[in-house]
Amino acid sequence: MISAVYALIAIGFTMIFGVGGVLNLAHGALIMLGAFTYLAFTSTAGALSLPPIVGFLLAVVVTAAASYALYAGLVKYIEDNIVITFLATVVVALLLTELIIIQFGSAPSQLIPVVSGTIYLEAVGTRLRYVQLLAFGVSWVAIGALWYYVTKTDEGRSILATSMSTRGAELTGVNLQKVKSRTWLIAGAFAGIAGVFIGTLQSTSPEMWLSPLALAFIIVVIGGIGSIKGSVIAAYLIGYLETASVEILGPSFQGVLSLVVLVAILLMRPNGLFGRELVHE
Amino acid sequence: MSSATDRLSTATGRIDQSLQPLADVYNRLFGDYFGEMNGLQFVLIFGTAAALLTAPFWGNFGLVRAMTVAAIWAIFAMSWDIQSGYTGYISFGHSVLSGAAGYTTAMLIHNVNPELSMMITIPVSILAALVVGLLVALPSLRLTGPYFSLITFVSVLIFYRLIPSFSQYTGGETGIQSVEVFTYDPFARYYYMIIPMFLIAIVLTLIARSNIGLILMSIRENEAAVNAAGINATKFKIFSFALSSIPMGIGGVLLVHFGGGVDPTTFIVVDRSIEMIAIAVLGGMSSILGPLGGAFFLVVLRDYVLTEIAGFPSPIRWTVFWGLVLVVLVFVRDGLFRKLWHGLDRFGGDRR
Amino acid sequence: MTDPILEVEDLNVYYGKSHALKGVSLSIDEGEIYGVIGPNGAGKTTMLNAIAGFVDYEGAIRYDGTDLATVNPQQIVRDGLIYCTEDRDLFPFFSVHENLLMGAQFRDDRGAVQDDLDMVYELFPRLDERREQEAETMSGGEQQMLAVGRALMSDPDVLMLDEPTLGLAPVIIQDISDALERLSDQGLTILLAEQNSTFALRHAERLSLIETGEIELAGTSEEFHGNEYVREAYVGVH
Amino acid sequence: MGGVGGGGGDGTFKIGHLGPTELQMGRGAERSAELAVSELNDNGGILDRDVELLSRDTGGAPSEGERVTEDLVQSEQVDLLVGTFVSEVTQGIIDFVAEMDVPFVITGSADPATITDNHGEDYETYKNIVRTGPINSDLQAEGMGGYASYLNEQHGFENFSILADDAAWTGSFRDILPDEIESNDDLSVVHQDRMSVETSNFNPFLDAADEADADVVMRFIAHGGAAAFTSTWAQNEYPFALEGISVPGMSPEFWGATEGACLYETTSQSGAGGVAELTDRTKPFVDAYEEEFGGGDPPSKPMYMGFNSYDGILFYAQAAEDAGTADYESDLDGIVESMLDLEFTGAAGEISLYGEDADYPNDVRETRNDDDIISNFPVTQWQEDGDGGVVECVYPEPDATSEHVVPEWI
Amino acid sequence: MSLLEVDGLTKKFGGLVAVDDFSFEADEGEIVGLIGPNGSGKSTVFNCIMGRYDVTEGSIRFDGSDITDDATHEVVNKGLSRVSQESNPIQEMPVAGNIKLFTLPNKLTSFYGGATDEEIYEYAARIDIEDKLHEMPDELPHADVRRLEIAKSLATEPELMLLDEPFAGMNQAEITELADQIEQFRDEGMTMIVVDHNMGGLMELVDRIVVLNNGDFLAEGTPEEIAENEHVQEAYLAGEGL
Ligand SMILES: Nc1ncnc2c1ncn2[C@@H]1O[C@H](COP(=O)(O)OP(=O)(O)OP(=O)(O)O)[C@@H](O)[C@H]1O
Ligand SMILES: Nc1ncnc2c1ncn2[C@@H]1O[C@H](COP(=O)(O)OP(=O)(O)OP(=O)(O)O)[C@@H](O)[C@H]1O
Ligand SMILES: [Mg+2]
Ligand SMILES: [Mg+2]
Repeated sequence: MISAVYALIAIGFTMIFGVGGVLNLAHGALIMLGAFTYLAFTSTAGALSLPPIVGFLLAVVVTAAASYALYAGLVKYIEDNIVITFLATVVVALLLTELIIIQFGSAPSQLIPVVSGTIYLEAVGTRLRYVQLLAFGVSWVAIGALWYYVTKTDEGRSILATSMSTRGAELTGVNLQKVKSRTWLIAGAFAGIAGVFIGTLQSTSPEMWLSPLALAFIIVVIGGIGSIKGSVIAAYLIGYLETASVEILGPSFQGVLSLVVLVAILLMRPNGLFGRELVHE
Repeated sequence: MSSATDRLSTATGRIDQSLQPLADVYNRLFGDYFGEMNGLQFVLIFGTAAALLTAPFWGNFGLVRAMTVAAIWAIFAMSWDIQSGYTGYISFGHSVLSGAAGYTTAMLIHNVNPELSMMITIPVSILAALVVGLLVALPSLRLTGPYFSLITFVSVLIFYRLIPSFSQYTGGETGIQSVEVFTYDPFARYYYMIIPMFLIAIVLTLIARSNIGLILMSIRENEAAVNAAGINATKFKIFSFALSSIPMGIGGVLLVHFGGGVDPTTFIVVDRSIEMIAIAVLGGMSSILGPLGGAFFLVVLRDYVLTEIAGFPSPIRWTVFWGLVLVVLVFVRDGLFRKLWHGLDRFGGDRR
Repeated sequence: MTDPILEVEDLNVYYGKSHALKGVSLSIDEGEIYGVIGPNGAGKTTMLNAIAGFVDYEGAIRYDGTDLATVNPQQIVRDGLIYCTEDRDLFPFFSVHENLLMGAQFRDDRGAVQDDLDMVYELFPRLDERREQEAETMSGGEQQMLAVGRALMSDPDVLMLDEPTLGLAPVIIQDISDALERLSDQGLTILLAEQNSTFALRHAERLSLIETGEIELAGTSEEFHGNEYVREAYVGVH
Repeated sequence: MGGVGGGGGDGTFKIGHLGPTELQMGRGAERSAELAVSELNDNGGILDRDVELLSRDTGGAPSEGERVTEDLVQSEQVDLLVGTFVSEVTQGIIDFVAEMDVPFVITGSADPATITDNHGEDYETYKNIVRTGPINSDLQAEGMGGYASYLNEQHGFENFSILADDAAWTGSFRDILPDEIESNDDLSVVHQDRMSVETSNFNPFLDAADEADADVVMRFIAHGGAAAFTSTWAQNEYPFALEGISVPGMSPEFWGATEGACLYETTSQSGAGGVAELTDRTKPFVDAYEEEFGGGDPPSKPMYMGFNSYDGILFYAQAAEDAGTADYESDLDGIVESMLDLEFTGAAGEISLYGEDADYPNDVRETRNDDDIISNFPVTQWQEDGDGGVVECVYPEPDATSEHVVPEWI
Repeated sequence: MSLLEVDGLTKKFGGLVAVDDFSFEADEGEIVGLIGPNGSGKSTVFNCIMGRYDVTEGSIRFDGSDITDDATHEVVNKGLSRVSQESNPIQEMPVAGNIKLFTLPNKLTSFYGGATDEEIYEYAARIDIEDKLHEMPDELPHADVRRLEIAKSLATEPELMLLDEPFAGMNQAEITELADQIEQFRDEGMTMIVVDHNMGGLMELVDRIVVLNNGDFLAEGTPEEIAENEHVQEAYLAGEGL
């Protein structure tokens, strides 16, 4: 279920990497920003206490805007140097963490679910909150829409094209600035959606950016950089492996098995499951 | 503007001229191995070295402690640099190497024999770093670009997650704290760290300036060309990782005897790897001495200037710290110390 | 004669200290094939790059009456000035077909796009055979065909070709020759930069010879054919 | 460098306080230490010396903890160290502190190994280090066993599940608690599991407990996931009570942070969240805290480490007065002896230390009621209060401010 | 025994057969031309020889030893080198550094080996770029970048050099000059295989031409024979050539 949200995160991350060659390590921070924006707008203790659905939309908008601002205000000037960009975005994430601590304190919070309620699934013996279903649904709709956009429309195809050759894109009349801005906006919106759901289903704290980011990184590389299909499949694969390793090896090995499997996959397919072959054999 | 710099450089040029004879002596003796320098650069290098070697005689406790820590981080950053900075295969996993050394020392003492002498634990630990380095390098180096970075990153996660799984040997997240420190005397301790650092700096600079350095850099720029030159790029990539593992191991050993123990947050977590990268990049990647300078700059800033001098409370301190780092990254992208070096080159007079 | 469709006036380009183009001027009329020849490093590519807005320059470049200095590159493309570069600049991981579609990505006339697609596939049957192959894996010559094909997909009014024959087999050069003549007859203006002087002289009505950033000679193709120096240095005596 | 250590008869008496002051727990402790110091100064200081508090943030990280500790000892030459919440930090500095002989009163971490591995092995070296609270987690586990019997008496709960962080501090609860619970024949532990500290999805664990028919889940959790744990439980209305220890759940602001999902959950915490009058000192202390800090940044109550830091400082002050010296360099034995002899009433309860030959030398003693059940281990519960929630002390009975309530959905 | 023997070479990319059971050899001291339409597999053959691609089937022998499965650097160290279709100098190093790299030994311990400045000058002089030793590659005109590629290749002291489209992007005068230099290499004892589409330049240079079409052997002979070969005319030359 939550794998869909992970896929959403990974896709946002991979799009930015694909198009600009930017390893945006602030992606996790944007997710955190989404969660905290939602918290600020909806928290019953806060000044606004807006209805959740409004808070959700606002959080998505704010995160998308922040993502754009990050691009236009910083990344644009340094994106030609991949190591600098990578470090600068980590630093942005760390800065944001401190600012959030200053503003909200470091204790974790729990978000009001966008929808409340729960059902009991007799067959599988588990309980499911409506918000989990919603997260699943919204993520899939967003992924589907994006997939259609980039593969079936010229405008969307330009995004992929730009990722392969900037000069080529210019030669075919693509407005680079617009494509990049749009990519960052989309990635930001995805991070906003993911932030609200991660914040609801897990918790909202100034440390919440790291693990989704690490996960996105892993998913993207396993799936193959730049591949939407790869990200989705890898997200589910990881989700499955995490659960399986708990069952097979016990909780203290959680995550280790999946990592080992992932390493094995990478060694067999050095460009991820659906990555572009960069070296031909 | 330009006339102002002109005037400045006439002045500095004159100073430079007067120092040139000294620098020339050096250039004649060692220039072939370490590269030549002008008078101002000579002063920078040897002045700094002298300042570092005498720090306990002019620094206070907080500063000297910060510099002690910086010396260890300088070793890490330089080691990272000879591998990642030179070959362009950016490793996110170097904390595993120092961690391997630190953990080996601690686990030998904790699980094997608490009385084990350092004569045994130290070489074994460095060897362990080398072995782990090869273990990581052999499979990872089949991958390129971000795929390589990721797999090294994953190696950190694997080690990190295995530690609690074997907590009876590793001490879990509290680690093992029963390691003997070299000394608690803050001054003597400084020399335990700074002397190995200097030796490593010299050796790595020598290597970086030799053909080996040229080949590693060529791998970064164009690996296919290296193969086409009849040079086995893979062999050299693995070699650079091994070359990096050994000083990482030394640094790890120093760190474990500095704090008197190991634990995952001090040694393994990926933040440590990222710090190494930040230090190296800030100082100036692929220059060995740049990362060294970067370590002193960042660690002293973090552990001394922002805390003891400025006295900021912690969130403010980190905000200022990261803010400064960001500014340096964006505006001095080639690294602070490379900038300084080239600046001195410009302001120095004409050579010869 | 109408007004020139593309005018270059006193164009200067600097790469750092080196002065790559030194006051080049030329004007191209609608519907003609204009050739630019010259040795390596003369500045042909630099000139085309300047027109396409890829390098900074001094001087004026006017396309269809408007000064291009104020127009951004993608608008230049939309206005019908299409550039097929020496480096090809394909989308390496797109298939042949997707590359061609990208050439037409800003066009709204779906029907005409389809016609152009058919035209390109007919011109280069090899591309037709390899519709789904990724551009990056094509051979050097195949990529060159694809680059020319993609440029044609943009429905150009003016087509700038930088060394279109580079790496192509004589048979294919023959095909391209025919195609250029045909398109030119249909009213397309072509600016052709070539090392292959034989090819340029065969097609261009007027030419300029650039050497070390300066126009050494300009004239009709007859004048060029008659010129001793050109014959010796560029056509070769066979 | 040399001449380390204050402890001379003159100058101010410096106390170094260590804690993760970014966290509510650490901030509460820091503030409580301030209160203790001003109380001391109001009453003439320690041995007639003015008292000064130097508080340092450990960031919860051993390396940072070591740095600030060295600074406090070597550079500031403090006369006393108090604090440390995270066990890693405590262990990271303990050898250094032992070497330097400066008295160190642990007030946060409850790991028994801190005592057994050090004092237990080499008392002489570590004798300058004591813990005045909380009781170590071996004893806490025993206390939890008593609480389980209490729940059985009250509500007839029989089946227990134990879910613990996969971390060192929960060791006692994993190893000792099951036997403690099952030592009552009516009770059984039907499910037990460890949760990696990176766990963020708790459904599988709760499902398993549910499947095992647990009436009570005792969870031992210290990281940020606690909020998620709580809301997963509450929103899905899992049919069992939520007990045990939740460190984030001790925050007086937890109700807001979980949007009320913490209703009915309990946690054990020394000081009982400041809601019960454990001793005569409790109320004045909590009032003073609230007056000084209640309106500002959270926490609005001292939290457990606050109680312990406050008590720890006053405890040491009393011991120094008794010994007539705070000069640890020349008379450490005297100071230690007087600490071991001291019977002290703190805000969190009665404090006295185990002696050298005990299982836990220098560690705080548990207090027991007439049935030999550990009683200085209060449990608090979030209960309804109009629209909001309120912390009530529900156990042990003599201190309770309210009855233990079962979730209404059970 | 020929210096290079390619026997039954087949290379498939997925379903696509790029080279199909192709055999040819080059004798010591020869200059062989390899021509064929675009996409006929010429570069692929070179890539197989150089160990850049794994060979699907067939064998490649050089100087008597089997190099079919050798890695690129091993092939180079046996005395083969290639000037590839695309230039890829290291942009961060000047011309001299680029050449020097190609003289370094493949040893981890050779800290200070490699060519001296004089030797580097010699390599550059053989192809006339000795005045450009201190320039950076991106400051060079195209033809000089191509020359640098050749200089690098020379610096490995090959016995056999593969040249992929050396004349591309050069004008007539430059082609003539380069052809002369290549002749010179042969006089110094080097064997060469040249791929190019510029028939003018190629025909004069080579002793023998092998023609590939769709990965298959099509014809072989002296330049004159090839120019007159009907099949070659139809598939490739289209009236060009002599
Ligand atoms: N990016 C650059 N930086 C510095 N110099 C450059 C750059 N690009 C081109 N030059 C120089 O400018 C001059 C003109 O180059 P240009 O590529 O325009 O020549 P050309 O006539 O197209 O040659 P060719 O036939 O080889 O393509 C050459 O001397 C070249 O070295
Ligand atoms: N990696 C690859 N994957 C799939 N097909 C490939 C790959 N590399 C080459 N090909 C195909 O194999 C065929 C032979 O390519 P090759 O590059 O050898 O041709 P060539 O003879 O050198 O042509 P040119 O003269 O145009 O350079 C071409 O049709 C090409 O599209
Ligand atoms: Mg050109
Ligand atoms: Mg080819």
